[in-house]
Amino acid sequence: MKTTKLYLGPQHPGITGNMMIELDVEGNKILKSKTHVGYLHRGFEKLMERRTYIQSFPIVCRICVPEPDVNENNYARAVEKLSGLEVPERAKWIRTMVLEMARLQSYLLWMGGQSGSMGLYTMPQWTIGDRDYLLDRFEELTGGRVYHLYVWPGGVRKDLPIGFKTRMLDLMDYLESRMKDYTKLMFENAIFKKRAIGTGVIPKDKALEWGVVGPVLRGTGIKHDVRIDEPYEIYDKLEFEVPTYEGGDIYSRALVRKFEFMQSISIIRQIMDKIPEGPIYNRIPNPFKWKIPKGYTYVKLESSRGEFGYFMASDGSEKLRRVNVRGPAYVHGISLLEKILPGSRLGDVSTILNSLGVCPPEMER
Amino acid sequence: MDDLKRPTLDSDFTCDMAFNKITKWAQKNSLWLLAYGTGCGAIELSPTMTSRYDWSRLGIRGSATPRQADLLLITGYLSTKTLKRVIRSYEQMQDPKYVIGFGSCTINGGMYYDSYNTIKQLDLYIPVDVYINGCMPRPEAVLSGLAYLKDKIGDKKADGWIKYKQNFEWYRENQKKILKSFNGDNMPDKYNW
Amino acid sequence: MIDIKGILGPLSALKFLGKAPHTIDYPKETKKTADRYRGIHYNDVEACIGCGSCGTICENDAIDMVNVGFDPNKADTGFRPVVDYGRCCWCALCVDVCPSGSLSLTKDYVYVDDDPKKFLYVPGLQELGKVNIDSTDDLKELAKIEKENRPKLKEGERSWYQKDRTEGLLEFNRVPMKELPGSTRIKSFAEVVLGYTEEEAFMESIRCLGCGLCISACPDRMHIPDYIQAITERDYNSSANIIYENNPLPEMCGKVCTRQCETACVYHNRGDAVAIRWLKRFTTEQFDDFRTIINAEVKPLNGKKVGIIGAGPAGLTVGYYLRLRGYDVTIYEALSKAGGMTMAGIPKYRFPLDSLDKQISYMEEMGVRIHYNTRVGKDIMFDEIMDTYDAVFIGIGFHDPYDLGLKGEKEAKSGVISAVELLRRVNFGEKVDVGKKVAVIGGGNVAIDGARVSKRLGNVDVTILYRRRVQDMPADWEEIEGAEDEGVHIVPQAIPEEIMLDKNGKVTGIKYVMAEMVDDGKGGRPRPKKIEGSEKILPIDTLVGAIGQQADYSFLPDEYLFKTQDDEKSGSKKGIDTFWGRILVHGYNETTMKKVFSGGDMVNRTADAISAIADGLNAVKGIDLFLQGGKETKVNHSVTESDLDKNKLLDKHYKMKHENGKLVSVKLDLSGNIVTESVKIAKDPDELKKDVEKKEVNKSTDKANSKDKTMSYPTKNTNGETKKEEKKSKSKKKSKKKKKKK
Amino acid sequence: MGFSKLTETKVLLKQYFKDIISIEEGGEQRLIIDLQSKDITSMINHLKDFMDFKHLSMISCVDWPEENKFEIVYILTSYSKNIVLMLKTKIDRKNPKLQSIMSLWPQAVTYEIELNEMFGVFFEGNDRMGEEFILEDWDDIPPMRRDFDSLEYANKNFKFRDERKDKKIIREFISEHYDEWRKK
Repeated sequence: MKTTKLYLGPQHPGITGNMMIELDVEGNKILKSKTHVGYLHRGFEKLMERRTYIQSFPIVCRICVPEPDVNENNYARAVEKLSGLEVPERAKWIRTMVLEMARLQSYLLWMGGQSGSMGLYTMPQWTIGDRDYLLDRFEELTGGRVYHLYVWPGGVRKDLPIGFKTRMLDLMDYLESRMKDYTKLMFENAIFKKRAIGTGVIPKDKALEWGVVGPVLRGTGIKHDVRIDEPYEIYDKLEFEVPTYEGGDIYSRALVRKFEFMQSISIIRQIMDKIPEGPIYNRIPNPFKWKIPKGYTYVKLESSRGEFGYFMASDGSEKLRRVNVRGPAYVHGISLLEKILPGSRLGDVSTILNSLGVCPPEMER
Repeated sequence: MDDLKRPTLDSDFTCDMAFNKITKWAQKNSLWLLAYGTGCGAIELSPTMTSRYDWSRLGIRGSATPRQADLLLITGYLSTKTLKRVIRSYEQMQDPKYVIGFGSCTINGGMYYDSYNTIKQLDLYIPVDVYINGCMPRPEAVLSGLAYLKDKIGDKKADGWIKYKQNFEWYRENQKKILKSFNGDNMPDKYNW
Repeated sequence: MIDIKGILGPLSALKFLGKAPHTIDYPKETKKTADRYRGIHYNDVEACIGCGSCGTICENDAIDMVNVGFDPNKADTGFRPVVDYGRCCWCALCVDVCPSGSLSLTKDYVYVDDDPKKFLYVPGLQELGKVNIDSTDDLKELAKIEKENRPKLKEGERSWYQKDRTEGLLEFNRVPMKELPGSTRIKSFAEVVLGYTEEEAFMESIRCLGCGLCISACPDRMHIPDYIQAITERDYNSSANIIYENNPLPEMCGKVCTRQCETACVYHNRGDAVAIRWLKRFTTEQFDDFRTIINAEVKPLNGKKVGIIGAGPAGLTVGYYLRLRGYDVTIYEALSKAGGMTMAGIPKYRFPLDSLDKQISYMEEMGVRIHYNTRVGKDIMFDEIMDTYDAVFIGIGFHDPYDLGLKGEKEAKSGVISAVELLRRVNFGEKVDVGKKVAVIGGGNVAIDGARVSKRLGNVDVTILYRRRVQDMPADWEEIEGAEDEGVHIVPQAIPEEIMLDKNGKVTGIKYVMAEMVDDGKGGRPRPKKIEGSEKILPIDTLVGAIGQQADYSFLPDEYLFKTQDDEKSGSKKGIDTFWGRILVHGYNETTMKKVFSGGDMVNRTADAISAIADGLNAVKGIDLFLQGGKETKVNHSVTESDLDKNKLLDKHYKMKHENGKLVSVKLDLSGNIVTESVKIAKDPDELKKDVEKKEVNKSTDKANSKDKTMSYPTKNTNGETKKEEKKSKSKKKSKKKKKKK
Repeated sequence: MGFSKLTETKVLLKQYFKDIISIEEGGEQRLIIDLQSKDITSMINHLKDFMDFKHLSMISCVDWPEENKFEIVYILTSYSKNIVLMLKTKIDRKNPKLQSIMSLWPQAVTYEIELNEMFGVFFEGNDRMGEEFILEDWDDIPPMRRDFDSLEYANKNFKFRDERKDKKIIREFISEHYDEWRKK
């Protein structure tokens, strides 16, 4: 049969963002794949070298569009680690809550995308509509809908608004009740199961070597989570479980995410229950003149797609020497995709892309 | 920008007024947009198109190919690499076609003003009919931008595509300044609609 | 196997079929954004001080500072932020660093337009999209927008703003300065203020935003942000060098400066200003000797000689900087120590002697020659100085106190002393006996100093009598508080009437009458009005008067004094022109007489040390230009003309002149001759007099007359002198204090 | 208690590699190791095969033009030991060459291409060197180098709106406006 070269993207409804996959197909079967990135490259790392530490804080969240808080948190913790700035206890609790809210909204977005890529168009209408209620809480808390600019070096910018706790707990109840509908519509749907089980398989023995992280890794049965391996913020004071499913296919990844969704709800409830009173940030000395001692650091956290790391080098001046962002999609979207796409069917490409949590802006920064 | 020719929209329509009115009405109430999320703004499009804000009630829906699309949303910054694809997509779209620029980045570079890889002024490369304030614009702002565009189409003022046609050399020249490998093979020097 | 559940499950979605959609009506009803949503900017242009912090913090370069028609003054550059929504990312860092708290974000977010130029706008002055800005020239047009037409912020519209001083990125609290407790310090003349430690100085210096507003308020234009930055970098050496660029007496300034800079500091409105004075003090305290660290280049002598009368701050400044420029400098000082009023008039618990010695000895080391105990007019004649030197600088200061003008003052044989004299005698180590009860009359810094010094002279009970309220006192609030800590009684609204004497002429008490404050009817500050029958008698041993000083011009021979009438008649006579006890200067502090320059208290209105230093520096440049011009016969300003903006020079070339009984200002040409007709009619003397009264010039008419015997001022006999106390600008801190007191 | 895993790893590494320039703890669960560039491949091989550092988190590069060096940083994670290693090595900036580790981890290829594109570091043994990865038609020095000025490049190549040309910085305005008699 004739081999055809097919360019998927950058402009295509099935692509998770502005990226392009070059495919060699034989009929419906993919022989070779190559990812092309760079359509969203803004040179963040260069821009941050030109800005002072506090000036870099508003731009880091743009690195990953669907989950900006992860970047804010990582950046803030990296700066705190380098400079020795202390964070008040309450701020840590709020930060953890923000991270879990980010995880929830990211999973809701993912559910919409994942089922939408299989033609289940009711799901995006529901989940993205429900995600908006989370964004309302975000807006109330942080002042921004998508880019929150809330977690900054030294703590968080503003305290919880009055009555936030009640509204947040109500929302958690609502999301929990909605999960039953999602399950019926998506996770137990025959079409979904048929297409998800056995597709996009990552072998368990290769997963670590290929650099797989996060829910995708846990979907192959390997239990690693930065929240447990290296507890940051206040994760060591919370009770939660980290699920694993054997299989390594789209369906086990979906189940991992579903389980984690429920865990996040439980974490937020715990936080709302136990959050201590106190100050919310330690002010940095002077936004224009603040200098950070020379040093290197690598901080990481568990985003909804896996280990999200920041490597940072400071040279003792007001500005960063170098920052390098390691998004999970960098590995998932390029080298992993090139490994697992060959052999699958053409129609599964966007499904696999969604299940890996590929997010172009963080690949090219 | 001042050296551009101002197009006269009516001259393009030889049909009578009634037909003219009907086409305008039809055009403004069925805007199909090209599913091309070029920047961060794409993240606010999914809420806008789904149940909460629901832009289908304004007659808007996505289309997979540029040939069927009327509307191109430039959702934020454009890297030079994307710009090439955007121009390509824009030129493939059928007349009449409209462009909406989202947020600061399309106006004067936005927060990437000192970046080496993003363009600063979108209207140097393709004509923009409407700009929406924000970084990113909220869904409400997006909807108001779309409503503004609809009004503009109704008033026959959304003439960016004619401007592009009439000042094609000017736009091409600007585009070539940025896109170094912009040769005759993949980008004809003539407008090929 | 067929997955029945999986096939039928999705049908459960049908239960939502009849339910209301999530959709929100648009645009019929605008969805409300959250209370802290970061929307469009709003700037309270009245409260904004144009410091530019918002523009500096903006990582997107979205904020320009542009003059949109507001007049600049000391604490306001007149610039306002212009926000480019082609750049903004709504991070609100600009709001968080706004020291005046004027900038905020609102809940508005929708703005749609097809013209990209309209996304540039001035928050608070215009509405977004209403004005098309093609260039910054268009922005100047905005000044025409009347106050009423500016966009108003609706109730509850402000969303992201600094609610109080605890929010945002700025630290509004000053690092506290340690002081001796009041009970300890009255026992000796030990320095009250203890100074910052290195860490405290660092923490205080890093608060500085580096905007430079303080420079605009400093008479001497010291490079404040630069030397504070050097402290932040712990580079005290260069910090001291920057200070020495335009201040040869930094330690004095670090301890007793009136610090007008701090009132202009961006933090001043909502918090504590950066402790500029203490930081300067910190820098100078790091070195025991300036010789080793100041890298000033001393030029070899160029043969020109300059004589300076008075080794006060102005004279020393002129001496030091002229010596650096290669002039042979000689200073004549009447007292036995240099420093002028800073030596004689500042109590040593504020400014210890060794600090002064450190600075003076450094100057003498540089080659500045000082003749002590040489009073011009007595030990050396002014004529001689004029003949010997190529240029002469007069910086004699105000050392002559006003008399109180009370009944019994002249008759008193002992027990009445002026504060200036008291301070001088104490500072020079003389023994002064003030008895057990002292009353001080006056409300300025000299009065407070007099009171606090008296307190230290033993177990003395000190009372300050002031005719207005405490918050009206011209003295520094810190000084007043310090005095209160030390147990000085302040009796406000007390007008002294008569000095009670015993038969030997010794003071036994003072009779004063209480006053109530009445509105002066012109919107000015309230005036004290005597309450009939409220006379009280305070028994005292010594009365200290501190109601102002004046200069003593007796050393000037008659022919050197400018006489308008003679001048008009003969058309030839020239001399040093004075006006109300102050020498008139223009341009580079040159007097109306050739080759004579002047500066210091008897020239400027603020009459404080830093202004004297500023005068000195100005005169240095003037003398330098004059002498390098090479023609002694006429003041050569041709160099200045090219050097300085001509218009600005001409502005200063006005002088006041009497014409047909009216005061007019006269334009002078570059060599000091009257070149044009009277160009601008000034207020007539009566009105001027009222003005002066409004400013509460405490005059004592009869005494002023007696002083006039030695000086032939053509018009001075009816009008007094502005009080020295007025030099202290009334700080806003005091109004805060006032509230506290209430 | 005995040694913690961090100290144990530290001691083991010190024993095994005599040529390590320095090895220090960078906070909890972090080891920062300075190496000579010739040792880097054998060190990584050893770490992966025998010390269970199976996960490659990142390959990064820091530019030190004042020392005329590039500093390549490999970040490795051991899940079993729960330690993150930062292996650093400095290479000459004029001729930046290093051995590729693409045979150990497939994702290393991507990191190496990116460093090649952004800094100009050449990885020997990587057959995709010189490929266009993120940039397209780039004609200047590699953009992430410190001596590349991003704003200057933007000013040269792109046009900004010209409405706001006379921008004033307040500090400079004040110096100009109020410092008149000290102008030289």
